[in-house]
Amino acid sequence: MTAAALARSFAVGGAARPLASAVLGIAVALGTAALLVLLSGRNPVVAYLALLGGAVGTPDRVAVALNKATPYLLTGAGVALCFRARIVNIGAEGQIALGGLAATWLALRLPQAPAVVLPVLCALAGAGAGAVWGGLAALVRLKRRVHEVLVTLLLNFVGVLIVGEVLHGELGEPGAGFPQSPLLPAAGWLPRLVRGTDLHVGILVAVAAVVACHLVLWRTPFGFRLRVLGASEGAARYAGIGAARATLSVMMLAGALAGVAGAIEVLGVHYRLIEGFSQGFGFAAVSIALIGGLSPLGVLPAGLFFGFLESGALAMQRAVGVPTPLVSVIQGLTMIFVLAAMALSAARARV
Amino acid sequence: MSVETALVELLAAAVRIATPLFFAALGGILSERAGVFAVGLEGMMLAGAFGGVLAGHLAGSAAAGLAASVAAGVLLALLVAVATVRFGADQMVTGLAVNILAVGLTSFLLRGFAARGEAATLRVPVLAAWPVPGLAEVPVLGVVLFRQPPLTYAAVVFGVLIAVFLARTRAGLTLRAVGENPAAAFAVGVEPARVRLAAVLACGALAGLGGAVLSLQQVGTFTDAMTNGRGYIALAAIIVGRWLPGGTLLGCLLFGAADALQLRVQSLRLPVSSYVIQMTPYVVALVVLAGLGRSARLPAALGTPFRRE
Amino acid sequence: AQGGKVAMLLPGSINDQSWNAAGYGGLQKLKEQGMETAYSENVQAADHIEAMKDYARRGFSPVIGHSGRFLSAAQRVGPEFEKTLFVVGSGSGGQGKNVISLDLANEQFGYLAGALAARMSKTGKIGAVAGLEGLPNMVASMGGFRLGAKSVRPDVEVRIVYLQSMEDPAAAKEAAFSLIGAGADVVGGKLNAGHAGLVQAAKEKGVWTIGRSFGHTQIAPERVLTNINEKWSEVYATAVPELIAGRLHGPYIAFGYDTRGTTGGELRYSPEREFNAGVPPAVVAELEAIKKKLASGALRVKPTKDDARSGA
Amino acid sequence: MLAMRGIVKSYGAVRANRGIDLDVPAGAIVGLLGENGSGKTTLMNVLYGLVRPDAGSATFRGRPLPLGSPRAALAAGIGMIHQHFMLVPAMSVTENVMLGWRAAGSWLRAAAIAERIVQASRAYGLELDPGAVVGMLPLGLQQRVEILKAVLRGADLLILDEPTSSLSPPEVTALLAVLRRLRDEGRSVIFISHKLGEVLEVCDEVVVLRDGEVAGRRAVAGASREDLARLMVGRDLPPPVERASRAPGAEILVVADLHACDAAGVERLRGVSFSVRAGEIFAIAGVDGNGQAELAEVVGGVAPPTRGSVFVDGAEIVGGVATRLAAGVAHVPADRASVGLVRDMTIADNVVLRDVDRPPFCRRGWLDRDAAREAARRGIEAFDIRAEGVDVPVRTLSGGNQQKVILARELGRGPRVLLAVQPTRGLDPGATRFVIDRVRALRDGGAAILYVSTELEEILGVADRLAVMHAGRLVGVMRPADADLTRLGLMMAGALEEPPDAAALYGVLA
Ligand SMILES: Nc1ncnc2c1ncn2[C@@H]1O[C@H](COP(=O)(O)OP(=O)(O)OP(=O)(O)O)[C@@H](O)[C@H]1O
Ligand SMILES: Nc1ncnc2c1ncn2[C@@H]1O[C@H](COP(=O)(O)OP(=O)(O)OP(=O)(O)O)[C@@H](O)[C@H]1O
Ligand SMILES: [Mg+2]
Ligand SMILES: [Mg+2]
Repeated sequence: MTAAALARSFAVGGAARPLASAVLGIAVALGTAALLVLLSGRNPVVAYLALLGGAVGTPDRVAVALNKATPYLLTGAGVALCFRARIVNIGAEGQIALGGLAATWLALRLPQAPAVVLPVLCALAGAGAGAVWGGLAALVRLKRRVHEVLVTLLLNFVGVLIVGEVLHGELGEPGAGFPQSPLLPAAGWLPRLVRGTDLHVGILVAVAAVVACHLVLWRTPFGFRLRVLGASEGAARYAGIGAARATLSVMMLAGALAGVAGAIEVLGVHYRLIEGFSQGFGFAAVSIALIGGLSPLGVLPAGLFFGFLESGALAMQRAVGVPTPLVSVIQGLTMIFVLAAMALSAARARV
Repeated sequence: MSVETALVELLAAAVRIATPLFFAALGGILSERAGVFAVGLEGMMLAGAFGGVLAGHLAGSAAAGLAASVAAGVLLALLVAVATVRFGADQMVTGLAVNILAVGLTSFLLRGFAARGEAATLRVPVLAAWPVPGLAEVPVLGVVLFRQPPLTYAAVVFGVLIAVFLARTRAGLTLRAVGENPAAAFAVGVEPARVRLAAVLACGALAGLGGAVLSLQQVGTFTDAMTNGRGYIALAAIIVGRWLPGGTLLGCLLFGAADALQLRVQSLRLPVSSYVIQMTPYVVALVVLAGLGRSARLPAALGTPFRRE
Repeated sequence: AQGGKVAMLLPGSINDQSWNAAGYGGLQKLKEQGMETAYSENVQAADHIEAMKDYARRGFSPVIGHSGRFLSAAQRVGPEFEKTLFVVGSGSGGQGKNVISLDLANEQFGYLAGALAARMSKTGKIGAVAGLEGLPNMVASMGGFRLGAKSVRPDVEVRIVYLQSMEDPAAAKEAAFSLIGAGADVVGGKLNAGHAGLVQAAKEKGVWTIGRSFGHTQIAPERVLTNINEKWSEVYATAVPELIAGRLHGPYIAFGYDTRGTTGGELRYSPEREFNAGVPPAVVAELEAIKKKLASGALRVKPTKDDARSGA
Repeated sequence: MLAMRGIVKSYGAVRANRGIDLDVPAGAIVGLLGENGSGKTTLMNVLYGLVRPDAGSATFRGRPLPLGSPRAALAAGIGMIHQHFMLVPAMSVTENVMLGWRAAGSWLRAAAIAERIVQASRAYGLELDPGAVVGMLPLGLQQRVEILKAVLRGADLLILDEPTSSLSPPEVTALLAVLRRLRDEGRSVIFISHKLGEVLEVCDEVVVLRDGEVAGRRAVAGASREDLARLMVGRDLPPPVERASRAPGAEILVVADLHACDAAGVERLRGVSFSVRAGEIFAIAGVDGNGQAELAEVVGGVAPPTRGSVFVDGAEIVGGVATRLAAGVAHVPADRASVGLVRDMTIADNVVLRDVDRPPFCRRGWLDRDAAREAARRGIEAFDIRAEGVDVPVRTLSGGNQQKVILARELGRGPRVLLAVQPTRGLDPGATRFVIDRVRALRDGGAAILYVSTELEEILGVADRLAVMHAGRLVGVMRPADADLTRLGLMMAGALEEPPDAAALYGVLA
């Protein structure tokens, strides 16, 4: 069933067009940025070769990109489900923060726990904390009718400050040069997937979550309800769909996914909680969900693309020495041009 | 220090913090009421802040700085408008992308223009306060309202103009209709794309001025990413104010007051860390809004591209 | 001149006239010494490890993380690249042989600044704006500031406000206004790009301030008493060759008035002068005396978290 | 006055217009007829500029009319009343009228325009509160806004695309009078309607479309309903199925003292009690907006009552839509566009909209899409829905075909109770006949049917017992045989009230 659907989603007829336009968009973006690279006194060809090499040049680089993509996939899939139900959830940043916090707290509490169990427990703790934070936003939305954009945005700030506070206090490593927790017990670290690289099992979790979200959205009554809710409030009421329950569920689900992402960042990348570790993931999740067409399977290419682009661009910056701001320029331009090209081709396809 | 002076101080601070937010929010109101998410406010503000300092520095005049702030905001808005209105790219992602782009581009250009890739600093004199003769001497209100630098007065003027424009003119009605139901507007002879283009450009101009408040009026220099999330706060203020200039002004002031309060509460030596106290503005905003419990309705076509058959 | 390749990771933008600019200045110094250099700005937490590894793999050594926040990553990466030296500017420790923290004796400069501020205050109230409460170097700087102020004038009121971001000049200005509004007539602090806002506030309100670079003096020549000029260029220029040569050993090396090679930092108004002309000679002399005590080890400043607390 | 030539418009594989010529003389009312999906709306949208044709041209008053721009059409003097209302729900009536209208002034003269709306609405018998928010108005009133908006602006050629679908008989009469007045002033009108009576009454000639082509054109004088119907369908309509008379059975649906408020807190139901028996069609007549739609919503569980109860088969049902569905209550809602359908979802999705939790559409927690498609295919077959397949979004269907999707879903459920609000709105005569036959068959199978319509003729034809609703209450209950049009008209206008006794309400009319 899934294989069939997957195949269909990527079938030549379905994916060739958006793929072609995405490539076109990327080309235009890189072309534009090349002028700036040139201005900065570097050779754009050399720079872009370095970008490519930095993205996929060695197994190690691929591992870096996949690790980067992991939180994007998890949060993107959750946000996509929310947006499907027309709930504009921009709260992934705070949910990641608290997910990482909960995972850290548990790992430091259970230093004796065995290696297989501890990461799982910590990820569950992360999921729980993220779900609570997402659910809190949903409750304020539902009970007090404050718009979810506002609630999730404000809760992001609060979530990040909570991390600051616990690192200042209880969970902070005494004497550390930066607000951070002590190193977590090694039993809590995520196992590596490929020896010799940093690739951890997080990417498997992320891909599994994406596929699960796909099934939930397209193959379950719950997903159907989300889609109806997003498409027409009046019809949802008429179909007997409880907006409150669906909103709460999907926000908690997305929160849980973000929480897991936070736990994975802590357990797989940093091995400790660090102030600011969640920065920027919330908006990245929104971008990836939307570029992925609000379809979890669409999040897969979008999230991976972001992971590879980012790791490639940073590697390029380091290798060729183009000014760091150009990394942001390339990212921003790529997003805009890819979107525009894809939207244009979609419009053409419709006519 | 007396309670009264403390209060005056607090209100004056609230006005200062609110001013850049309000400019950006006004722009956001125009854009969103025409149906285009104003997620790019942050980037447009930053562009405005940068353009203002750069031109102010090169031309040596505040007027040139302000004009360049507007131009820079409009330029970025043009990118948003073309991508979203002409091509139908997703508005939210375009906005986020523009914000990323603005950070990189301003930083890159600053070095390019000022120092060939090295660390650079541009400095311009800040816009001085213009006390309103007579009114400035009124106790309390005089300090809070009538001893302001020019852009603060301008913000108020723009607020009134935009409120009137939206409520009382046919063009304003058209703009609102495009944000609610572009098909219906199209059916009475309106070109939704043109309206949206104009609204987004106006948004860029106002957000650019918001950036100018930061760089030209408050700090007198440009530093990388100096808007620091104010564009997002402005977006929040718009929702608080339900897409009305008056309400949005209150939203900005609420946030300004909470932030000003936070700074002052830190001086009280409470038994909590600054991290907790820094939550004040956000928690206050949440609690106040939850207390009011009034729902906000987005313009119905916000975020939806209009394509004719 | 010597060979070698050195890379630096910076947490913010080299344009900040402050922390990152100072670190970048160090890199420039090493370049002048003939080393090949590379750097990345605005390195986010998620990229710390990756960036360090990348430079290490490409043969850079030392790889400098210019902020305590890079210590964690350096400790992670260090064991994997034993031949590479990882230097953490303003870190608080090391690991093995190849992860070393260089730091400034922030408490000493903070102490001097506090003493200066207390002496220059007419109202008996002084203030400071900073970020990242609780961080060791913040505790050192701000705690030192408070202790220094109290040491010369026990009744002085010292208010400290912490901001969420050290890079936000407008917010810093507002924070300074809040201190000035509460009566402070000298405002110091420790911010990055935000510091310019602090100086701007002092300029507008006509109170004294203490900057972090000569750039701040230029903003308000009349109002800047002096700058806590962190001489990271000297620190790196002195320490890095020594480290490479194996003459200097970690894990933690702090530079202050009591160390050889460089004092790590200094109070300096401009290249020509130490203090604003408005600082009375008596105060200058008093500060000089403190400096001597610091240099001789007769005075050891040991601020606690509570000394650096927010509020009065 | 108007000459359209060779208009072609395709949507993908669907050829909505395949080379249509249309002429409209000055001072004439031309009826445009055709089955659902035959291309009427498309043709008019092309004329008005909303839709760009693939080929074809038009001249208006001797000058070429650029197609593809409403602005150009408006400037040339063409106005249009849209089948799918072009209104801004969040705005007031006045704002909707002022939108895009130069006469409203650059500085809006809202008070003056409101005054004009009041006057015009009186003059045309289409009373409206200019300050009301359009989205809060019932469809019938929204239709008045749509009409007023176009009429106030004045046009040399006025296009009306099913303008009467939600109007009551007096409103229709008033509207037709307006059209005649326009004609007498030398203006032209294109009038689209499935109600052949209206067409015969007001049109000078009719043009019939079939499958995107002109199937015929004839003068109305001397034509009969049957003639027109034959022209449209291409064959004679079968005679309606007559029922074998039968005594009403047990009480199935009982409604007791129902009260309800709308979103704005205005009380729309003010104590409604009645019952519907097995094998009975209980019809409710009334001007739209008197609480009929709300009644169906409350009984259907979509909106909560503020007081009162609903019983099915003797058991009170409390709770939302789910409980009604479980009790076998089907519901064809008043608003197909924003309630009855999810326009952006596929036909298959819409057919299972209210049953995704149940087999065969849901098995062991998973959706069975093939089962949904199968059900949709059956619906398309049974209701003759013109669509490219079951996977196209409902939004691409013509208005009448959208309505059929709802009917396929709700009637296909085999309900015990059917709440049908304007079920034949927008359906062509053939489809209307079919639907009524299906409803009757349901009734004959023992279901209880609550049938709401603004159209008296239909009500009299279908009802076993009928009631008039006014201002949230039933103001009269009678057998169709006893109904007298004047009396009904007075009741609908609220000028006459014959408080029904319990026997009438509970279905034992002598
Ligand atoms: N990834 C997707 N993107 C968009 N729509 C999807 C997607 N997956 C499923 N759908 C919806 O489901 C319909 C097709 O699903 P699919 O053909 O996979 O169902 P199915 O035939 O029941 O599957 P299976 O063959 O596995 O039983 C589409 O028309 C669409 O409405
Ligand atoms: N936007 C669209 N996309 C795809 N197909 C469309 C679209 N609009 C109309 N169609 C198709 O064009 C055909 C003609 O539709 P049109 O709305 O003109 O019919 P109509 O005669 O007005 O029908 P009705 O009496 O039901 O209103 C239909 O088959 C319809 O499905
Ligand atoms: Mg039609
Ligand atoms: Mg199948």
